[in-house]
Amino acid sequence: MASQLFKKILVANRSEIAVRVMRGCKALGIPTVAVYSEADAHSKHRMIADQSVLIGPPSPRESYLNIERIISAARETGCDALHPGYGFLAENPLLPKACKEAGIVFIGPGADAMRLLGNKVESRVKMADAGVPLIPGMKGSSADIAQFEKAAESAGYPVIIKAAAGGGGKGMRIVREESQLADALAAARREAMNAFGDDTVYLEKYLSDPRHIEFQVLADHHGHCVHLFERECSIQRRHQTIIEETPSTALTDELRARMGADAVRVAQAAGYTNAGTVEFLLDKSGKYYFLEMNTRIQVEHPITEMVVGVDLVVEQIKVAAGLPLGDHLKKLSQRGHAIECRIYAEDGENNFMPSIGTIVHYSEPEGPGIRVDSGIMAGMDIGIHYDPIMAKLIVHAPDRSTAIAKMTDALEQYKILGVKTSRRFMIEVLNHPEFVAGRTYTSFIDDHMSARATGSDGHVALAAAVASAVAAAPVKVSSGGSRKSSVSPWESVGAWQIGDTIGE
Amino acid sequence: MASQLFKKILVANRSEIAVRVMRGCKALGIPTVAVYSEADAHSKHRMIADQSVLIGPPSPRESYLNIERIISAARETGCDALHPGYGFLAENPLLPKACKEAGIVFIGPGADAMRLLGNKVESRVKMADAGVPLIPGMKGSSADIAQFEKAAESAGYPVIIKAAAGGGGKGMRIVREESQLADALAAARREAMNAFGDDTVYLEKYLSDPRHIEFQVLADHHGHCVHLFERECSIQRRHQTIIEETPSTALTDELRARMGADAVRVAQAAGYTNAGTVEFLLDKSGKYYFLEMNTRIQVEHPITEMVVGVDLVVEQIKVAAGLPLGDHLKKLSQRGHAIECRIYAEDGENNFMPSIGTIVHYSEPEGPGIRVDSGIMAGMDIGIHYDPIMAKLIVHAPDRSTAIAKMTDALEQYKILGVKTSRRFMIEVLNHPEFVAGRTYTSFIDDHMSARATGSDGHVALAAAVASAVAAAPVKVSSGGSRKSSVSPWESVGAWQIGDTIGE
Amino acid sequence: MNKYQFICGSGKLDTSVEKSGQGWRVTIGESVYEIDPIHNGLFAIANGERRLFAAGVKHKGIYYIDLGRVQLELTEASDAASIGVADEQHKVKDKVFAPMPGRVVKVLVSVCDEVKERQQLIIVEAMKMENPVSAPAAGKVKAIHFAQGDQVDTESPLVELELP
Amino acid sequence: MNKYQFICGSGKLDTSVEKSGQGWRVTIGESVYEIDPIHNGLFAIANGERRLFAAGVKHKGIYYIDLGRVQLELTEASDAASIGVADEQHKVKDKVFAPMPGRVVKVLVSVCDEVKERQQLIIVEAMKMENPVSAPAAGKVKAIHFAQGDQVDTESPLVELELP
Repeated sequence: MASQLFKKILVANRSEIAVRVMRGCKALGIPTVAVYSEADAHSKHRMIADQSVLIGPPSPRESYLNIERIISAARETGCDALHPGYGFLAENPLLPKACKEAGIVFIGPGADAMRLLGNKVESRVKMADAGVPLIPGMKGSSADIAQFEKAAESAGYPVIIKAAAGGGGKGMRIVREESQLADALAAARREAMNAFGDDTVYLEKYLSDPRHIEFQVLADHHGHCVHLFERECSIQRRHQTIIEETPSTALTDELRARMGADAVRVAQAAGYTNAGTVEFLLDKSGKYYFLEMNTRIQVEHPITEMVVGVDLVVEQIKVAAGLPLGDHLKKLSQRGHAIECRIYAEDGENNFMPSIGTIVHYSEPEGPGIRVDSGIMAGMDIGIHYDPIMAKLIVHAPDRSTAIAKMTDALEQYKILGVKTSRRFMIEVLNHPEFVAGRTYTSFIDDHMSARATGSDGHVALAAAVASAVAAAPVKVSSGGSRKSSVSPWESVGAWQIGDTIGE
Repeated sequence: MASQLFKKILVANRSEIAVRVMRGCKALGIPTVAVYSEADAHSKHRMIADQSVLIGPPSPRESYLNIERIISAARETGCDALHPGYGFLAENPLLPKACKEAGIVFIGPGADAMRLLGNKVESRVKMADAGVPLIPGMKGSSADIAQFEKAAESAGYPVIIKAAAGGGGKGMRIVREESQLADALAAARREAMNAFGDDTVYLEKYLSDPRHIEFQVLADHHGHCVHLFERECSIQRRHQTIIEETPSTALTDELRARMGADAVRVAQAAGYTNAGTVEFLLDKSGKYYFLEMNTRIQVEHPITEMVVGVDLVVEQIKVAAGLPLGDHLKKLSQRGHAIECRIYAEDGENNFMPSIGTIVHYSEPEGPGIRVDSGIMAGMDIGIHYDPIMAKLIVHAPDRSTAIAKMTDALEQYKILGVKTSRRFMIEVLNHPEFVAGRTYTSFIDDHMSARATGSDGHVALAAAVASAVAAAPVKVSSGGSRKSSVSPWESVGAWQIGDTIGE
Repeated sequence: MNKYQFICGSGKLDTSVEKSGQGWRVTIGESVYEIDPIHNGLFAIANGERRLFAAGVKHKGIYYIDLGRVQLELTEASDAASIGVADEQHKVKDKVFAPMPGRVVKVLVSVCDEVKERQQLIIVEAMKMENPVSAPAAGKVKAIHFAQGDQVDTESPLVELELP
Repeated sequence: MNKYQFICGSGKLDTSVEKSGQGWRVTIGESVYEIDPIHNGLFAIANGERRLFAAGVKHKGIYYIDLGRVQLELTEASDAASIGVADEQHKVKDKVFAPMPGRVVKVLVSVCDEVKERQQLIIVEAMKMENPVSAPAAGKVKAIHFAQGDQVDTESPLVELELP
């Protein structure tokens, strides 16, 4: 049975993705081990693991990026497999290498495929050879600014600078004229170094208003590779998606089939195994270009799971255990429409400025077709050490307009207090006539959302009314018992336990 | 767009099904009106509705069964449609009749089809004519015990007495020998009168160890009728299911196709529209018999939604609005495996004795493929007035063994304190070797679960450790501010707000 | 350090609690449990390598504890008397109570009947179901306080038995 | 009946609260809100026909309120001074603070520079992102208290401006 796949799996990550991976392990009956930094002693991913190991101080370099410490945690606890999640070490080829040396199965691609695809420069060359369409730009990187200037001129401004080791918008800069090039190059290198420990960057033509379309692929160790259709990730701020959906409104069945076939071609050209994502840009004329392949489970994988009906983490584990792709992966279809909203600790009313603080209230939305993948709980501190993603809200509905209505309802139901989020901003994006019409592209937010009204005067009276009820609610302290201090959370709150008189 | 279907929908029910129906309305952008009894002023279904109307005292007869009051609530609030949920008036033909007279669309079948199918005796005759296989038994009911004795003799003991207006195990009695017949008849009549206001009962042959298999059907007002595959509801206590799953391990594709076609035949013979469920008993030889058709949305509808990928409440509303069945309903397939566990307020360790009390802690399980349809919140009182169903836990996974593991995990994650439930009992059923092997039938619990050990000695020390932490946690009362009583829930609890000293 | 004595069923357990980081260290005999309160009654427990997610709440003197698979109710020995909880072994078995408020739909025994342990005595209807009330021990029916049709609560005994 | 005065942004609101059933009736001007506490900071609000589900919590003197689409933070006027919250219209705009602790990766202005409202002054890296810190109003840079590479918190001003 399934429980024989692995004895125990170490999840080398934190927050929502660590929690989600552990749920996949549980569904296969496999015990899990969490690793955590000193800042995460009270984190949700630690709480739900069967075991946990402290791996170091808050700084990622000394904890979640510390390969040696993570491998030894896996050894100490008797793990025979390791899942990297996304971010941190997920796309660092040294991790699968270290796993191999330690006799631990890495749940992800091999180090060679990861190294190739992780280098955006090398992989461009490889994919050009495989006949996959590419955006015009530099063939390789360079330390010389003159090379960048030349390439920019030949591709034509605007151009974009990207980190070779990059992803998620970090180390990325759009350059609209030559005078900005030097500054942008320096900033991109600095960010790339901070984010990936590697400041190699390259340059491409910047497409105007493209859609970002990616294909999920899954490849086993027996030569089978399938794609699980597309995700559209066009709604971006800071070059990072905040709303994803599938199916894309831009794809015809014919275009979907061609792009899917190219996605499989990319994976096969790279000798890829396990789950991965092939990213394309799609321009207005229906031409598409290979952007990069992400060699990890993606933040937005749940929308594929809901529409295609697979559990990608379960499939990752099965592939890593050496099983061939199951029959259910050979007759895949898309059913209904799914949308994901990323819940970051950031202020949607103030330029997405990161927000830190304590979560003083937390309650999740619920209902059919609503899924929350979260890494937080009431009482947690959101600090400065890690990526500000707190949770992902995913809805699935029969069609796109129902999915939009359901997501709107779910975002309104979702209560998070103490740190700021972009919930209101995302509700407004989802209900913007251009979004409803399916006309999404990567500059959507800049073009359509910058002039939005953010007033809330109509709500202040309502808020004051609720605050009054909060202020008026008296404490009920336990009356009996020998220990006057024994008041459980329950005894101090609750609609049915309010005293007869108010305050003073 | 979808929001044009109805102006406003009144949900003539309470608890989890009222909540779930309202979620379906929200997904279509339709505002909802809750009705509630005096006992339900703080109920969840009232809280999430856009409007609510008090319809009477706690007694169902004076509130949720009061057609006149419900219709006038719909009129007062400007509703143009009404959804009955399940139970209460859901299968009472007087409700669609009253709706029609008031110019309100009833979201369910027509009164005639409902009346026919609601009468188990008449519908048996009709379905016999339509060529649907039936269990041997009485052709009609009778007030005369001699008729029951005669029918029992001809069918052969054991026999079963059922309420003509029945469903859900109420007014049902198995009779193994003639000497028990009179008592059983009286008890069944009494229960039927209490539950349905009609004490008509009839008698059938009792099949030994059958499986209970039902088919979901959906029929529009344009002559289209489809089935959405089966649900197996064999795990029963008190003749009422507590665990349901789909697909059934007992059906081959061929048998599934035959039964599905017969289900559609039943619906068509009855002139049925909207969502309904055709119930069959399946014996060990693969023979199946029509049992009854339920003319409502079923408690267990979510497992169909997860495996077939439809939203049945959304489809019900569309059908009621006069739309033809959508194209997505014409190419249906089953994907993965779903299980539902019903969370009743009853003691799984003590013969499923109903349990009343206040819910002093409530936290729901979460994760991919886990769905909770609940009608409760922390702080609610579970009283004696209504059916003790509190929530339904549904999981969806690629295959049956993964679904069992996921449900086990979800039941363990699900925390409900203050009233008893059968969570532990259900975990043990799900992991019983006979269940794992798929050998389920209606007497499964009697045969396999009666000798289970229910000790918990190994857990007492753990429980005492947690209790110690509860006892030791001091209150932190707000220190500042002008109002000494202003302590929010937050300020008295939380891992990060514990004082420095303990107790006394 | 705080010390508690808890009663669970027929057993008693002594615990001692001290603060440990942001949570508690509880010692019971040889076993040590590290307990982190999370929020709103949820706790993470570590006992050696084992970790568990639990819920615990005190309500009207009873500690309700959910350990995932098993739910238990405990009382503090010092509270037990005042809130009317007796040790299991001393529980009075000669009075039979309804499990919940409801209506008597059938009385199955008469005064002076000899009854066996678990024999059904009375059927109470509540929550739309018929719930049998059984004898907690073998004995002889001494008194029946309600008749068919009566509304009953959980406070007054339905039946009194004379135990052998 | 209790009376409160709340500050939200630049506005002030007077409310009066009285008990109503199991919840509260709040009056603000002509409007009446019926508020039912549910549990753990959740509230159901009715204002005439409208119903709304909200969350509200007081934490360190601030009332955090979630109304579904909109989240707001309020303070009681009587608390405002003691917890250091000033009315919006009197907010000091001549000191610029970091929005969160982090590291200065770039200083974009020099002392004596004239800056426009919203002009970027300093870039602080935190949470793996570069976050620009902008001028709250037009003015002249009077002092810069941190240099590239410095760790900064949210308590000490990064930049001081001379407002016209």
